[in-house]
Formats: sequence, C-alpha cells, structure tokens
Amino acid sequence: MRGQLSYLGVELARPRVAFFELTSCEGCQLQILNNEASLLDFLSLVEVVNFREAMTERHDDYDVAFVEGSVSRADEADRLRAIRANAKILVALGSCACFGGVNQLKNRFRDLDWVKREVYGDFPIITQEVLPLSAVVDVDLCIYGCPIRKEEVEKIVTNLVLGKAISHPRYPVCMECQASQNICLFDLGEPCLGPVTRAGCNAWCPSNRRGCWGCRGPADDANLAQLEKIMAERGVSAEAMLDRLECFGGFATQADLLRSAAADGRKP
Amino acid sequence: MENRLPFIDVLGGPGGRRREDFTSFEYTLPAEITSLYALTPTETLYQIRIIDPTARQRFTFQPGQFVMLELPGIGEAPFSISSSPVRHGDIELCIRRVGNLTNFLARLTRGARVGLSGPFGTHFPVEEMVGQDILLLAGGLGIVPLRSPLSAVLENRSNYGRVDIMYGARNPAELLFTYQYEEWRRFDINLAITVDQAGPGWQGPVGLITEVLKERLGQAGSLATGTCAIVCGPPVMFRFVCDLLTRAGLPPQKMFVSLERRMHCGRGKCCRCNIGSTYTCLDGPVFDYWSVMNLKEAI
Amino acid sequence: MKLSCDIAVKPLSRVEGHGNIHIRIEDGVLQEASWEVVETPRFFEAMLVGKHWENAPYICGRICGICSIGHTLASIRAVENGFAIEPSSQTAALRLLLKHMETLQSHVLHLAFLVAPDFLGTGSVLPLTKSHPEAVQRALRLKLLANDACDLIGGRRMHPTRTVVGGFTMLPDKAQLDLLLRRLRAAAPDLAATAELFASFTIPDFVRETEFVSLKGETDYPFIGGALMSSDGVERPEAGYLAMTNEYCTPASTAKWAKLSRPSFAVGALARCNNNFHLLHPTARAVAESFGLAPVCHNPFMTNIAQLVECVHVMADAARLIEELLDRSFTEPRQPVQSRAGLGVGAVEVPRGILYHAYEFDDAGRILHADCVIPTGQNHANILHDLEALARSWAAAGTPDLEIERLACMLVRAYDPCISCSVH
Amino acid sequence: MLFKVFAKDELPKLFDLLAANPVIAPVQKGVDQHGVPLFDFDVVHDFADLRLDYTSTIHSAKRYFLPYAETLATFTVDKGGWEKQVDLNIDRRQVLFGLHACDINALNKLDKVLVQSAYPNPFYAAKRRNMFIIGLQCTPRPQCFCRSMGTDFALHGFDMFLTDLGDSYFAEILSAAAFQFMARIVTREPGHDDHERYKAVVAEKNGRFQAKVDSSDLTKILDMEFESPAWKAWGDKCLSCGTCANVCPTCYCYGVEENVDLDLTGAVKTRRLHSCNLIDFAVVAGGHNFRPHSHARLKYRYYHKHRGFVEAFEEALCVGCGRCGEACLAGITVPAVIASVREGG
Ligand SMILES: Cc1cc2nc3c(=O)[nH]c(=O)nc-3n(C[C@H](O)[C@H](O)[C@H](O)COP(=O)(O)OP(=O)(O)OC[C@H]3O[C@@H](n4cnc5c(N)ncnc54)[C@H](O)[C@@H]3O)c2cc1C
Ligand code: SF4
Ligand code: SF4
Ligand code: SF4
Repeated sequence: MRGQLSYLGVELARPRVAFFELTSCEGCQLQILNNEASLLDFLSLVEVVNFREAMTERHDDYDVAFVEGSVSRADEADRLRAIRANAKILVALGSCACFGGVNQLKNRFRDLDWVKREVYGDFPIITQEVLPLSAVVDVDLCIYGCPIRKEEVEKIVTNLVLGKAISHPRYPVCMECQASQNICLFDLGEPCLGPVTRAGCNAWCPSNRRGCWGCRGPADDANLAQLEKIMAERGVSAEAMLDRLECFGGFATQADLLRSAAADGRKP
Repeated sequence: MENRLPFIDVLGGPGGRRREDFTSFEYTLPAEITSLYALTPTETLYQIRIIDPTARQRFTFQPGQFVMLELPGIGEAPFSISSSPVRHGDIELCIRRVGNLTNFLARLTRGARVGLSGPFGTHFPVEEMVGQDILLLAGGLGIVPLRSPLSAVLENRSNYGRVDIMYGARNPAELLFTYQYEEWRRFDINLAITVDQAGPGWQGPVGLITEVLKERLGQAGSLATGTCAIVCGPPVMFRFVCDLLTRAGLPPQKMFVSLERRMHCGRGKCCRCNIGSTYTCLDGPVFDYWSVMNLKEAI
Repeated sequence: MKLSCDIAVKPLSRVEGHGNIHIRIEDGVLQEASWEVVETPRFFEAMLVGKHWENAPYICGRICGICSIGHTLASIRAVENGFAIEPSSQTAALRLLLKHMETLQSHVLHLAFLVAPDFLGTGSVLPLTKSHPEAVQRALRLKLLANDACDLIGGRRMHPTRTVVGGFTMLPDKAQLDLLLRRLRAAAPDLAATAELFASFTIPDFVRETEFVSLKGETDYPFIGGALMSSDGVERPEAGYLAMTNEYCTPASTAKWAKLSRPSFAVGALARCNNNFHLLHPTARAVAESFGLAPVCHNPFMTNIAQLVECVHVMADAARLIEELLDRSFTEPRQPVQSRAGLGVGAVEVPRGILYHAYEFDDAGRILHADCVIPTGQNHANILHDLEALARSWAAAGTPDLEIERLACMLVRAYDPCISCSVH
Repeated sequence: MLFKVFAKDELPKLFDLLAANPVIAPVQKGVDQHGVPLFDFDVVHDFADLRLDYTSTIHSAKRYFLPYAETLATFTVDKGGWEKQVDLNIDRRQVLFGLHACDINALNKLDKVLVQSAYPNPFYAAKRRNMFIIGLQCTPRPQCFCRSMGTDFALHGFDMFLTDLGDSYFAEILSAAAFQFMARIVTREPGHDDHERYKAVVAEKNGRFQAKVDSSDLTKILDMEFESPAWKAWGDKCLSCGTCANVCPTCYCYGVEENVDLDLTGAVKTRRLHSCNLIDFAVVAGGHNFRPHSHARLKYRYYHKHRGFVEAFEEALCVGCGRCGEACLAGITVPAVIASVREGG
C-alpha cells in the first residue's frame, strides 16, 4: 500500500516515528492531529509506531522520537533515558521540552515544599524542579513554540526524510512581524518580546495584536539589555517584562537576573 | 472594459523588450550528471552535461567563472567550474559536502537531472599572462577553481614561462586530484605540496603554504618581473600569501584572488555576496589584489 | 466459564494524559478494580501566586492543549468577575461562538479518532483511513472547519491569542465570518453522516445511577457562566462552586477527586444534556431522541451520543450567533480593566464538563491564591465507581479477558478524560 | 510632461474610472497610543477609504513590487525527473493611488539595480511595469530628510503626479495612459494663477523640512571612519531585528529558501526579504560569519546605501523617508548615525 519513498531518484527511508509526552498539556501532539488538510500526507511520509494520544498499538523500535513536555519527576527522567537509548533522533517537541515551558514557572519559588502545600496541602506528592529534556539527555533537535506550529513540524519532518539539515531562523520575531504588515505593538502601548525572541512562528501573537511572550526562546545574539531600556523608556514595568521573560523558560537566565535585581517581594 | 489597463508581459509581450533580458533569471538549463567520482570522503568530482546539444555548444566560459547549480527543493548554490574552457557545456565541478545541496548531490547517481545556470562572474585573465611566469597558490578546496586556468595553461603550455603550483591541504587524505599530479609534472609544472599534518606514508613537507612560498622566493631572492599569481583558499591564506608576494615585489594588479561569499542569485540581486560596493558575483569572484586591498572587509 | 483474570492497561491510550486501569477477578469474585491517575502535577495554582492578573489567562490556557480555549475563557471570566467587569454583548457573542467551535472540534476529535476505532475494532484511526476513508475525511473536514473558526475568532486554534480580559485584542473580519457561516451550513451533511455512522454502532448497555452536575441554563443551553445545578437537586451560585466540588486528595491519583450528594458525580456532555435537555436546539434534540437519549440517562457510554447531540446544537447555535454578529456594527473590541481586591470565580462548560477557575486578588491585582477545578477531576471517582460496577457484572458473567479490557477502556474513553489537565 | 488642473470633486470620478483595475492606496490602519493615526498602503475599493492627507505609511509600497516572500519557482518532481515552472506572480495592471515623491524615487532607484543592470529581475520588472502610479505632493514631517537626499521631487517613474492647490489639483501628466484617463474627467489648462499657487504650495512644503543629512563627501568619510567608535555605539543599541529593512522602500536584499512538498511530488523556491542587520546575513560554508557583530552589520547597511550604491549608480540607496528611524525601537535614525560618524564618533 505504501511504496518506497524516493526523491529525484534517491531512495529515502520512511522513518519510524514515536510520540511521547512527559509533563505537558499534550497540546503540541494535538497540533500534529490538528493538521487536518495534510494529516494523511504526513502519515504516509512516516511510519507512526507509537502515539498514545491517538493509537493503541505501540512498538519500541523507532528512529525518531518526538518527546513533548518537561521532566518533573524521577520516573520521567528514567522514561526519557529509555527513549533516548532507543531513538536515533530525539526531538524536543515544544517549549516545555525545549526549555521547561510554563511548568518551570514553579521553579521560581525555589521552595518546593511550599509549592506542594499550596496545591495539595499536607497530602504527599512527588515533584522536583522542572527541567528541559536537554538537562537529562542529549537532544538532537528542538521544535520551539507553545504550541508548536504544524507547518514547521511538517517542514522539519520532510527535511528529516530528505536528509536536509534542520535550521531555525536565527533572527527575531520582528522580522516576520513586519513582513506581516503589522502595526508594531509598542506603538499601541503594548510590550512585546518580539525583538529578542527567535522567529519561526510567523509572528503568531503580534499578528493578533498580542505581544510576544517569548515562547520560542532567545534569537541568536538577542539584545536584551537594549530591550530592557526600550521597555523602561516606554513605561513598561520591570514586572511586566519579567512576566514575559520567565513564562516559557527560554529566557530563564535573564529572568533570574532580573528577578534578583528586582527582589520585589513577590515571593510569598 | 476600456478602463482596464492592458497587461504588459515583460517576457515577450508588447513593449519590444529583448526576450533574453528577462528570462536569464530563474532560467535554468536542464543538465545531467554523466559521472560522479569520489576524490575524498567529502569531495566528489561531477561531470555535468547540458542536455540540449545546441545549448551545450553555446555554453562557453572563462577559467575562474562559476555556475549556479540547482536541485528542486534542495537548494541552489554557486560552484566554480573546474574543467577546461575548451569543453563548453560539459563541465566538471568538484564539490565538497557541507550542507543540504552538496550532501544531496552526493547521493545522486549517474543520469540524474540538475539545473544549471551561468556562467557567472569574472575570470582569471590567462590570455594576458602569455609569456609570463605563473604562480598558482591553493589552499584546501581552493585548488578547484585553479584547475580551470591550469587546464587552459596546459592546453598552450609553451606560451607560458615557469609555472608553479603550491598547494596546501590539512592532511594527505584531503589532497584533491592526486591522480593528476604526474601529468602536471610531465607538462613541466613545478608542483609543491604541503600538508598541515603528515599522515602515514607522507614523504613531503609539513607546514603552511607560506613556508613553501618562502622557499620558492628564497631561491631567487625575489620574483622575476613578468610573474603573475593566482591565489585561492580560505580568507586567512589570502592575507599571508599576498603580503609575502607584495614584499617579493609582485605588483597587486598581477595577483588574482578568488573570493567566496554567500550567494542566493549569482546575478547581483540578492546582495548576500556584497562587500561594500562590490558584488562578489558580478565584480568577482576573481579580483586582482589591488581591488581587494581597497575593499573594507574583503579578506 | 472463565473465573479469573488480571488486567492492567498501563497507560490507557487514545485519551489525553496518563491513566492506568487495573481489574483483578479471582474465582468469579472481583478483587480489585482501580482507576489510577499517574500524571505528573504541574502546580498551576502555585505558579499563579504573586502574578499580576494579566498572566492568569495566558498561563492557565496552558493547563490543557485540547480545551485551552475553555481554560482561557474560564480564567478570563474569573478575573472579570473578580473586578466586576461585565463583558459587552459583542464580546459575549464572540466568546460563545469561539467556545462552540472548540466544543465542535474537541467532540469530533474524540468521536472520530478516539472512539470510533473501538466500535470498528481497530487500534487507531490509521486503519480507518483505508477502510472508512469517507468517514475519516468527513471528520477531518468538520475538525478543520472548527479549527479554522477558532483561528478566526481566537487568533489561534490552541492557546488562543486574541482572547484577553476585557474582550478581544482584535475582531474577526466580517467577510471571513460570512464565509464561516456558509461553511457551517455546508457542513451539516458531514455531521449527519457522522451521526449515521454512530447509529450503526451498538452502544454497550450499562446503567448505574449517579448524580449529574452542570451549569444551569436559564434561556439558553449553558456554556459560559451562570448558576450551578445537579440532577439530584442541588443548586448553587457560580461563586459557590466549592460547595459543588468538595475536592479531596486520594492516594490512587495525583488529581484531586470530587463528590456532592453521593460518593461521586459526573460532569460532561451527558450531564449537560441530562440537566438542560429542554434548552437544546430542536434539531439536536431530534438527534438525541433518535438515539433514545432522554433525561435522565444513566448509561455513561451514552456520553458519546450526548457529544454528537451537542455537535448538532453548537453548529446550529453558531450559525445563529454569526448571523447576529454580521447584523451589528462592531464596536471597540476591548474594554478597559480596573483591578481591585477580592475573589473572582469563572465557571465554563468545556467539552469534558464544568470547569472552574477562582482567583483571589490583592489591591494591585496580583493573585494571592488560585484554584482550578477540572472536569475530569470531578469525573475520576465516577469513572472508578462505574468500573467497579461493570467489573462486578463481568465477574458474575464470566466475560472473557479481552472483552473486559476492551469494555473497560471504552468506558473510560467515553468520559473523554483529559487526564493531564485534571492533574494540572 | 503636460499640466492640467481639475476641481477636487473630479478626483472620485478619476478613482472610479481607475477602479476597473485593482487600486492600492494609503488607508488608515489604526491609531497609536497617543491617538496619532497610523497609515499603510492597502487595496481599496471605495474612494472614501482613501486617506490622501496621509503623512507617511508604516511600511513602504515596496511589497507590491518586491513582496516580502515570493514564489520564484515551483517544481514538479516524479520518477522520470523534474520540471521547473516560473511565474512572475502578476497577471494584470494595478494602480497605486497617492505615492509621495520619495517613494517614487525609491522605485526609480530600485529600477537601476533591478532592471537597468545586468541580469534584470523579471519578478520586479513585471510588477513595476504593470503599476500605474499616481504621485501625490506630500506635507513633510519633522523626520523627513528627502530634501537632503535630493528625492523630494520626482521627475519620472510615475504616470501622473497631483499637487493639492486647495480647491483643485494640479496634475503633471507623464504617460499616455494617464493622459487618456484625464480626458475622461473635467480638466482645464493651468493658468498663471494656478502656477503661482503651485509654486506657493511647493515653497510652503520646502519650508517645512527639519531633519537634515549632510551627504557631501559621504562616500569618502564613510571609508575614513570605518573604525569609528560611533559604529560600536550604535551597534550596541541595534536589536538586529531587520525592521528597518522591512519598512524601507529601497532595501531589497534577500535570501532564498527551498522546500520539498510533504508528498515529495513537488517543491517550491521562495525568495524572502532579508536584512543585512540579521545575524546570518553573511554566513558562509563552514559557518564562518563575515559580520558576526551587530555594529559590523549596521555599518554595512550604511555602507551599502551611502557608499556602495553611490559608487555604482551615483546616488544613495536612501530616499530620506525616515521610516526606518521611526520604526526602530532602539531609536537609530539615519540623520543621527551619519552625523555621529561624520564627527568621528
Ligand atoms: C563563487 C563561488 C564558488 C564556489 N565554488 C565551489 C566549488 O567549486 N566547490 C565547492 O564545494 N564549493 C564551492 N563554493 C561554496 C559552495 O557554494 C557552498 O559550499 C554551497 O553553497 C553549500 O551549499 P549547501 O546547500 O550544500 O549548504 P547549505 O546547506 O546552504 O549550508 C551549509 C553551510 O554553508 C553555508 N553556505 C550556504 N550557502 C553558501 C554559499 N553560497 N557560499 C558559501 N557558503 C554558503 C551555510 O551558511 C552553512 O554554513 C563556492 C562558492 C562561491 C561563492
Ligand atoms: S510587535 Fe513585537 S514583533 Fe512586531 S515589530 Fe513590534 S516589537 Fe517586533
Ligand atoms: S509571537 Fe512569541 S509567544 Fe507568540 S508564538 Fe511567536 S514566539 Fe511564541
Ligand atoms: S530613511 Fe530609512 S527607510 Fe527611508 S529610504 Fe532611507 S534607509 Fe530606507
């Protein structure tokens, strides 16, 4: 039913792919199912051998493992290591996997006992500091975004099949935002992390008049010091800048710096 | 309907424009790979022939010029023609695997279709070198563009004086065109080869190409008047080699270098190869050293 | 007759998140029936502490990828209620339309991709692309329509970008809305054919009496805000949600469980249908009746049918909303927000049931304390009790292992659990 | 050149005649946080949507000639080989209604490099030739320095050019097509009064310029100040975001991206506007970056525009529209950069 794949006379292997999730909202996997128009083409390009969200069958011999979510418990770290051992290519799918995502927001409290009590009272529960995949295993490829963009996943998978290198834009979101003819949000009085965030989302948020919150992490050579000045000049509070920087974990280092600089007692 | 302004077809419709003007862009000649020969684990020599015989015959080029080679959806990139200009649209390209296009090319087999456009750029003025001594200095992949002027010289060897090739590679395994060295020597070419690191069985010199050049200069103290140099290699090499040659009395307009920049069109439109006012694709890739010396950021 | 079995499904597939089923029968006697939720907690409620109100909908939408729109809307509603902001009628209409489209996309995804394989005897939708290509294409078309609509109104189908406290950052283009209306109308046959497919399935016959909790509609089938009700007769205002949920921790689960008049209750499409049947669009009611779905239905497997009925309802109601929106001239999309100290609660019916977000604010509008009660969390106890009852009957009947496993999975799947969301 | 004068209420009639073709014109896109209207070019259907009183647009009209992203070629691929299809992405004439002189001059500059040089770009040329352009006299803003760049008046590159004389328009007619359209509305020959009024309007305009760039000897100064500390200072501010290139009417540098279709039966080659301020602009094989620092890239932008282009075409690749300075969040403006480099830091 599915013949050998080939392109320009070069025979291509159909990769066996598997999807896994750790601590996450499972949205990035869902984005793949959200590919209505091209889902069937996508499915004929690869052989899905493991996708718990969509299918019951599973196999452990896969070439490419897409892992969504971050690591927040010891058992997850073990699962991740096992996946790493099986996979030829391990892909971090989405911001949780790449940077810790929103999950890492709890790391800012340092005091994990307080965090547990706040939600579960005295009931015992296991959790640890939230980590991106790369803190536990080697990651071959990152697909950024919260959520990921299906067009990007399709392009990446096509390139994987073809053996083309996967490269992300190295420049910031502004580039795509301006090319979308948007009014810059700063002109509307809204803060935006577009000038420092890695492009590739096609300025998803600014095109909808929502400032960028940096879900794709920093662009190469991001000039955060200048953005801080710009925000301050325009009357954006340091807190609002920090909220955005710390939201998805991509700017964790800078957020930590800002937070300790502010030390504004927001910690309970 | 009279308010509708008539459409102007720039490719051929009214307006009396020359058709060729506008079709040179994105116009690729269908070509085929007639042979692939792996020179090293990373470099392959491709023979590429324009399929249409008339177009093949019409495709003429000068040594040092480059073509844009295209594979759909994989990429398009500039490559120096490495073969003799006598052969027209049946060219040789020596390509190093560094990225998408070059890696995919290496997976193709004989008979595969590629798209070719060009030739583009400036060339080494070998006709003007008649009667003179020629120094060919190459580092690494730099030997590839030098092979074309070398072929031109070999076609008319007696027209030229002393010809030296000084060629450096990182290690013996990376040396290109080893099978031709004997042939070159037979044509009375002084071939000096050096490597950064010796490998098993390596008898020749170890060290930088500048050392080899110093040795050559040392013999005569300085260079004979009526010497030309052609230099091609990584950016750092240019500076050292050209400095040495300048000190040896070679005037800058008699040294020719071939520069490499990122290119997306080869036609002076994408600006990616731009160095100040200069387009590497239109004003280069071959420059005399005088022009390059005066270009900020060139080397 | 077979008398013993030990079945462990670990983890259950074709659901959102990780949950394990374990059933052990020895000599015809049920020894253990468990529903274990092993998902890792993310501590959203803690994350919000100290954050300015503006963060809440943005962060909380990330509780769940499937119902991110519902979470965002519940979060926005909680903030707006806390600050006593009344959304404009334009905002309310757009939010409801957005909500409908999320309901449609989520229900279709569940029915066609996660549930249908069970009835057609496959492990996933993949074989169905060959055996039932039209059915798959139909579902894909419906999902695409719903997702495109979410893009149009919310800016993005998942983790919406245009929805903010006070309204929207941007309004949809009217020409696009008009196109959506035409697409909605044209999609009716796809939904009808999907209903026909489900009519050909045999829905397992199982009844266990339980309590159903949902929003209480006044004039419309309820989705966003309003009073809370249960089929056992409990009624509470929105802000009194704690009295409806009574969350507690249990060792079997990293999610909190809930109870009301009985040891467990159910929320979701079946609960909504049971409690507000008379408010369904007439065409939806007709579909319900054709499946023999009438209040109060106590067969949890009928949740799938209730979802189908709701698809019909939301498509019809969405068309009405768009017509209304097209008739009015749009005003400013966003109203100003003035924060104040106090508590805000937002209750929203998301695909899997009633969802609550509640925040307590300080004077500066920062969150002092947050609480989110997720529909699947409220369903966990009911799922367990259903499993126990079913397992007992299987033990008595000597049902074969494979059949037990299949039905147990189908039962849990019928609840369309959103497990990672319930743990959050 | 032919001059005509017509009453203001004739303009909607002219618009309606031209509206048989797609019309692109300045419209209001919103207001900024201080209530100042924001304009941009867009396709219009109704004369009432036109904002001929616009100051400047956020983005230039460049994208109607050089789209930010454009398909250069598509390929069909099968077992036997492949075919390339090239479409210039334009199949009808369009009308650009209300372009200021600076922007017309920007097109004239682009013509030089994209049409009147070796290997003309047919994608640009086709759109340029098929754009019927109505120029419009502007009211300079404080940040406009077109007068310094010699681009405050357009001599060619348009079909007709309108100047608002209060109750009527003064029209310069350059093309036969424009002449034919003018014959369909009520016009009259300009009289002495009209000439006087025209000159007064122009004098008034000239008096409004505030920003200045001293471009005398600039090519040489840029060379001499190659190592100026000013570059480093500006580079530290630069966000390397490419916004300046996106809004600029004359920036045309691009990159090409090739993608294979998901079903492996075709491919697309896309041209995408790039910016010399982006970090990867000058990266070559092996990852070597010729301009790894933002100051080197920023300097390069000025080198290309105010030195390289001047050497090649005897004019700068900047029309002084001020858009880049206004769009730049870091506040990097052409007059300020050039002044500081002139001073040697
Ligand atoms: C005038 C000229 C002549 C050349 N002649 C030869 C030759 O004879 N043999 C040969 O092997 N190579 C030659 N090159 C280099 C060759 O063009 C690049 O190696 C090629 O573009 C890589 O393409 P790719 O798709 O495989 O790599 P990509 O996947 O595009 O990129 C891989 C790496 O190469 C860089 N790169 C991309 N495009 C270029 C480019 N145009 N020039 C330089 N680096 C680039 C990328 O930044 C990246 O670091 C020449 C370059 C020029 C400008
Ligand atoms: S809205 Fe954001 S991304 Fe867009 S140009 Fe402005 S700062 Fe850049
Ligand atoms: S605009 Fe920013 S927050 Fe939005 S998707 Fe892009 S990178 Fe993420
Ligand atoms: S002022 Fe800026 S935007 Fe305008 S033409 Fe000059 S460089 Fe371009």
